[in-house]
Amino acid sequence: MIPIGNVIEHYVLLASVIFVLGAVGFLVRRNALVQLMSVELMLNAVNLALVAFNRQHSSDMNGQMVSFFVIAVAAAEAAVGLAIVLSFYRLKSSVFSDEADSLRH
Amino acid sequence: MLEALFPSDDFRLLAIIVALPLLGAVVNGVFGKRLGREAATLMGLGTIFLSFCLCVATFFRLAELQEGERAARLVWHGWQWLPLSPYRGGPGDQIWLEFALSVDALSGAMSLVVTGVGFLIHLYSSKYMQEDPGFTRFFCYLNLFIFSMLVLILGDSLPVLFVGWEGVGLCSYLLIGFWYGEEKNAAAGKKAFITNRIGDFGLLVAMGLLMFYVGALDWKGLEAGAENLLQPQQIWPFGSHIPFFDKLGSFGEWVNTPRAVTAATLVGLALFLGCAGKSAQIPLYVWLPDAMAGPTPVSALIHAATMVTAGVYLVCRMSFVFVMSPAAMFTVALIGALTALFAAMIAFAQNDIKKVLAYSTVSQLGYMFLGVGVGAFTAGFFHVVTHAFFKACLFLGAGSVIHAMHARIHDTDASQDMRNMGGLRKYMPYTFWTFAVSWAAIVGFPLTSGFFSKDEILLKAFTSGIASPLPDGKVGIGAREIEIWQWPPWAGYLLYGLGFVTAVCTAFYMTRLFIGIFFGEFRGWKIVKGYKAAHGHDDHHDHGSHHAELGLAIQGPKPHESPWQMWVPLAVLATLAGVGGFLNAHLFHLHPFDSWLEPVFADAAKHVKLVEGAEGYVYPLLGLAVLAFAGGVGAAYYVYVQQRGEPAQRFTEALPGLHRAAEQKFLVDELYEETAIGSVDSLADVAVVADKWVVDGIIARFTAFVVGAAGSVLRFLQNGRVQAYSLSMVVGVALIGWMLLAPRAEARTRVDDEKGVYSVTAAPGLGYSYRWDANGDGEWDTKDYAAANEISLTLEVAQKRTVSFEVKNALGQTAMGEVPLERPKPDRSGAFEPAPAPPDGAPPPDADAEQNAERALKIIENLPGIKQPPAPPASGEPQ
Amino acid sequence: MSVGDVFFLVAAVVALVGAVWTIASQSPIRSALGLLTTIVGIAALFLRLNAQFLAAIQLIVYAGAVVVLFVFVIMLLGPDAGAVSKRPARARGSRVASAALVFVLAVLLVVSLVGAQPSPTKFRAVSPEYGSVEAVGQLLFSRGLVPFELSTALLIVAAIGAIAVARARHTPKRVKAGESPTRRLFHGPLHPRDAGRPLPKEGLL
Amino acid sequence: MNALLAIAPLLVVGIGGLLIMLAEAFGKPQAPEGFDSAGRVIDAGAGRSAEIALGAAVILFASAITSVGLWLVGPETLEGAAAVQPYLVVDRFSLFFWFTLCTGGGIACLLAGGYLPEHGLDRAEFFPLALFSMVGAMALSASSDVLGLFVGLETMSIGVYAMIGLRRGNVRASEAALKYFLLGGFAAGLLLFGGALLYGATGHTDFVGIGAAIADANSPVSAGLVLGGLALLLGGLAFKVSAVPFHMWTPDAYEGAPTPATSFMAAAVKTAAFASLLRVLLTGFGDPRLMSWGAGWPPVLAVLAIVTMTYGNLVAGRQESVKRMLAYSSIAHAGYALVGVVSVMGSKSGAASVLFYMLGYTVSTAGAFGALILCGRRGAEAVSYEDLAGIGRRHPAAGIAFAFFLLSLAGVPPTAGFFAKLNVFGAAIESELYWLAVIGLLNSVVGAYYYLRVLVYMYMREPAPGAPIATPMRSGYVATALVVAAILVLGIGLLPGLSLEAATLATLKSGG
Repeated sequence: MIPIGNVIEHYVLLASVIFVLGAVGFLVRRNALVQLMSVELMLNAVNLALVAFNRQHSSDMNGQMVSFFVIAVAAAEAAVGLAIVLSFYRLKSSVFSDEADSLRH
Repeated sequence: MLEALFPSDDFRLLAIIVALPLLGAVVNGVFGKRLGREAATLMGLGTIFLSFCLCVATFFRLAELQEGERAARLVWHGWQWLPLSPYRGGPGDQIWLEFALSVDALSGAMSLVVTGVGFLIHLYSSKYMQEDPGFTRFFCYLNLFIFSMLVLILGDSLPVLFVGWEGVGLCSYLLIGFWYGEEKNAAAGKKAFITNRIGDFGLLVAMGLLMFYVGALDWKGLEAGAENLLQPQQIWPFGSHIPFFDKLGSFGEWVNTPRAVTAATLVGLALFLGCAGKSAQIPLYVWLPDAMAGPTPVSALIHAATMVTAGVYLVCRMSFVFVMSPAAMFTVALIGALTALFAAMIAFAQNDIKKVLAYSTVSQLGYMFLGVGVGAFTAGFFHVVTHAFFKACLFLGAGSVIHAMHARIHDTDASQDMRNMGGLRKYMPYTFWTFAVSWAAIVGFPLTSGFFSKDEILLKAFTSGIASPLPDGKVGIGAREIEIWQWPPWAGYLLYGLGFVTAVCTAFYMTRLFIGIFFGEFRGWKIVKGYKAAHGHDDHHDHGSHHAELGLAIQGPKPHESPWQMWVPLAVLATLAGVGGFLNAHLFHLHPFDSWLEPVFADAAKHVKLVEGAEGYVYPLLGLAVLAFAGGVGAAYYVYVQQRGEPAQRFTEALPGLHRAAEQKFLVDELYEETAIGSVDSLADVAVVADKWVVDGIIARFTAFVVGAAGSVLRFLQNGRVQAYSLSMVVGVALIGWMLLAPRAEARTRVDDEKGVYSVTAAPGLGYSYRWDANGDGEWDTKDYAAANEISLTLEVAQKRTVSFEVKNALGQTAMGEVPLERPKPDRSGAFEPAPAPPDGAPPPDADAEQNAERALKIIENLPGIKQPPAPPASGEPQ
Repeated sequence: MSVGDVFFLVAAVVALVGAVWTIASQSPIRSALGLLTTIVGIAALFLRLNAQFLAAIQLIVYAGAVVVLFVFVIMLLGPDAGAVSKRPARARGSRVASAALVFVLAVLLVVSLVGAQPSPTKFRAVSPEYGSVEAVGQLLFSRGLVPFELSTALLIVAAIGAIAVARARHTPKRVKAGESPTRRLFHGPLHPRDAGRPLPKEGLL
Repeated sequence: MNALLAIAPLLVVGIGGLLIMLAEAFGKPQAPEGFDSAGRVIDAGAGRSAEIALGAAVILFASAITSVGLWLVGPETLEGAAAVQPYLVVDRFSLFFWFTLCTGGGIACLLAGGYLPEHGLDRAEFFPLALFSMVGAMALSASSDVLGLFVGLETMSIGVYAMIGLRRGNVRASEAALKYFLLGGFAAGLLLFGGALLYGATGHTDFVGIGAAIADANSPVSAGLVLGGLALLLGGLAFKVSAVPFHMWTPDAYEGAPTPATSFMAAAVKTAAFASLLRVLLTGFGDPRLMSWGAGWPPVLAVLAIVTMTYGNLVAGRQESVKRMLAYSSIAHAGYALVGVVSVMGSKSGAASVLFYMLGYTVSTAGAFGALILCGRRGAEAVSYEDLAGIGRRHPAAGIAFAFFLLSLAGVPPTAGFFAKLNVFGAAIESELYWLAVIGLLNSVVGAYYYLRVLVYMYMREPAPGAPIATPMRSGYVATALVVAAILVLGIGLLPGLSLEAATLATLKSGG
């Protein structure tokens, strides 16, 4: 019996599920803020997968280093993303991404 | 000094010669409006004149180098331009075509003509176009034309020549449509453009064929490899046979009989299609008469003296290719002769003086092709030069006349109609005398330039022909052997006959023109009634009240002589037209022109044969030529001077028979218009209908409709919502993942039909394992999957087998693929079957390019999915 | 079941619940709280994976900064800003269905990916320094120096971008603009003699 | 020190970006938000975008020249370059792309210098954003590691999101920024998850290591993880190169963005993404089992190429807006370049053809957008076909400029576009991808239709009575940008040997 949480598969499975949940959230929700959160969920899942894989290939700490940068990028992305949402809200009084459809076809 | 500055292997002077007119064009095009007319004129004239001077310097440098039989060539290597071979690995591993310019005796002479005559015409235009609002634009185009023409002439390879070729076409198009406001001009421009495209297609095909057979496109490489063109090439049937005709017995047999020509014939005909387009030969001559809608100096420069002779130049340039194929040469000569006659006959019926000159240009171009077609390249090219002199002079003279008439009549069409002219001798003496000299040259007045050049062509048409390039007249080996087409014995009589009749006709209609313009009474005091009322009145808003009521007397200045900028070029050209013939007066054993060009055509001359006793024909044929001139001129004099000289009433009463004859003569003209032009018109109508319904309607419109409809449907997928967009991305990732993960049973086959050895390779893939059924019994050869992805097997003749294999991917999914194999029976046509492999098992002789191509085609036909070169599986080397 | 197993299970469940909460709740503020939950769960998992430093960073940066930023913006827009749309949702059923389909496909794919692995091997033991602040810091400033410096560009561009996009528009007021020599050079008349003349109809510029 | 020399082009842009940022922040506002002397509304306070544009363009061209200098020195002689690997691989491949990117970016900055003040968007923030975004693009094109790739990609993208959203008062710009941002974040997530899976499968984040681990026969990697990771990675990169079906953001973002930002996106973002795609595939996935003619990524990319070309061309033909048409045509061009990427598997000139294509495409498309900018003035942008009616006759210079770049995009000789297409299709034929070349050629024919349609409007139509008539702006910036682009387009077209030789050299040194 393999201990739970001590093999890579469990983590990959969990990370994949969170990643897919994030993707589904992005697909289903119309609220740009929630979509942004879904992207953050996906990045979190990536981090989990990276750290777990790093635990498997434990000769170096590349995976952890990558996660570190992913967190930094996620923060930067959130900042710009929220700024864009704000600017959109100022113009259309809405945060629903499907109302941004005057550009089409 | 010239040698020190410009060594002959890197003759940069050529680049300067070419660049100067371009500089003029750019400056005039960009800054013309700010520079003003004087500066633009100076720029345009100055650059061309400099270019001309440099051409003269080049010419002398060439003359220095060219001693005796040796052909000299000065080359400027520009830069690597087009890759001719695919990249193979290391740097410098690729064969490049250079953008290089070169000059030899032929192109040197031609460049002198272009820049010299070009300069004169520039000078003329500076006055002729003075009042035109598009003055600087005109000079920009004209300089651009000279630039393109020089690239065409001096290009060291076919592609460079083609750049110039397209360039002159573009300039011609721009200049024909120069007054684009008028619908007629725009239509003429379009017509020229389209007709030339057909010719360009031929030139492109020729380039492709030469690349295939010779592997080079520059003059040196082509000359070295021209022998490769002597190989048979099957042109019918396409593929191995035409399927349906198999069932038709002996007729089907006849249809399916393989027919072959030499590659040289294919290349020659394709090249000639290009030449026919540019030089207005049957059937592509139609654009040139319409092209006269452009300003008259343009007609003189582009559509008479220089651009239209580019086709003749190309035939001369590629003479070593043309003489490989007697059939192609005969086509050139015959088309030339027919065009000459045909155009001359049309010229009878024209009243517009520019139209008459246009048809005479087509006719003279036909002469040139007749000359080069019978192997008399120097004679043909000499006619190019003399024609440049006298035709430019004629056109400019006509322009001078029109200039004078237009000042009076203010109507483009009426001022060009010779029925409104007459008696202008008195008003325009300079124009008259120069026109007279040129007229004498074109009708072949003894000792003028046209007399010598035309006489030489006619003589050679009778005495000269093309011999078979190989002594036994056969080419190819074994079953592929074919006989080379030979010139029939009557070719000389036919070509000479056509040429002679044309000479008579030329003398007649040119005299008619000459008399119509300059002799008799001036008829322009009022406009001929009923003439050209077709154009709408609103065409000429700009002339306003000046617009004349037809048939009424009109006010206006008397015709006057043109300013010096216009008659000086006329005088220079007339002088050249008068005495230029002594450059090549064989009659007096004076032929510097011939000896100058001899080295260029030395290779080609080996294939030209003369009839027995050719020397003895010189004087009899000379006599005939003088007779043709005298007959034509005399007849015209009789018909037009005598008939018009007396009141028509008395003439009819006195000589009813002659009048009827004259009337009938007129009817012949009418008939000719009805039949020839009418049938062309109705043909054109049919073509228009076909074009409208088939090409435009079904092909173009339908395709456009399908494309448009697909676009319209697809664009509505783009509904502007992020959710849809992201869904599309997810679906995309899923599809990519599926394509990557799912096992893909692709296989490619290496085929060796001759030996019957086939090998099948399944596509490698990450985590793939395979099992095979190589013997086609429906059972897997091994139960387990293994890493081997290639098998090889041997088949008997006509044996079929289906090889199957199964691929398993890393996830354990499988996919099955099947490869049907069949070793074909020998090619049914038999005649072109590749030689069978030697029985002793030695490797077959190195297959030639054609067989390789056939094999490659077979491989392609057998491959499912993505193909790879049949070489070893080098597919995946990382770089 | 060891303590570690329980720890893993609890953290995994917390992360999953948080994820579902994030995407399912109607109010964005609750979604933010869901995200926070997931972040905390994943930070716990980081601890289980010997990534102490990252666990701390996760909490500080994500929970402390990103989620706070979200909450801040939501509050700025007003708590109801994202709750209801003025427009009716279009094709909601098909969106949900397609998303569900994607979910199922993805899970199947993941299961088959993981299942295709050879038999699971336990994580090897690692030294206590593994994942510590010292070790990661050492790595960041040796091997990872280049991406670290690159990320400065990232942060600068994010800062400028956020300011440039989100800064509010002031009400325009009429101000006399100064003359700039460069502007005159490139935008003014090309030549002093052209000053005040109408532009030419034709010509290069 | 040597390492700094190796990344000098990057440093020039980065430090220049800082200087520009300071200049923008501390410079005396020329026209605080409000109205300028001509009474037009100015969007922002900073002003002085004209001066700053000049600085930014100089910095970018300086970086391009530095790249050329490094090329001449020979990047392989710089030992210090090893210190920045694998996150930045300074080889001829990178230098070629750095040159291309900086040139395209420099042209875009010059365009912005003319465009922003003219259209009441006098916001100098554009330029630091462009410069730092360019740092990201350069890092992306030079990175041979998942981490470097991701950081570079995000730096580039975040800058571009902000550049699009710069015009705050405009709904379309705001929408475009929102959409591009959301989808870009989503795509980055996909890409990163792919990278994580690859790391899991191989234990490496650098692509050389990944390639070595895949090729290692002794310890087989999990094919499922590698292929899954590759799929996600390809998806992420396909988003940035705007390959169908990842393209959908492209027309909206291109249309909504201020036109200089559009030209920056078309020139820099796409080129950098192609550089990355090529490097990743060649170094990480060059194994015969992955770069296989029947399986692996070539068939996938071949399908993507076909779909992309066809879709882009079909839809571009149905647009009413020239700007949007150019956006769709940029999708089609991604398809053509993908043809070159696919032919890497069978042709030694495949990679060189992509490099050449991107160089030609970058300058042509930057020029085309520049010509579109030239055709509008004082806040009235020429956008639709109707706007351009008759402009060729009224303003020959603008008409000729536009026609020239469109002809290059359509692939008419003797322009860069012609040789770019020729090389790509030649490489496809060399790899025996005949059908791919044929479909590509058919597509170029369809493509010529909508490019020529612009010419038809410019030269053969007159504006409808009463319709606003487009007037070209008078700006030395835009003129300079167009002249630079035209010289490059024509130069590459007349001397294709030089740049093709360079592209060929560049591919030799790339990869493992």
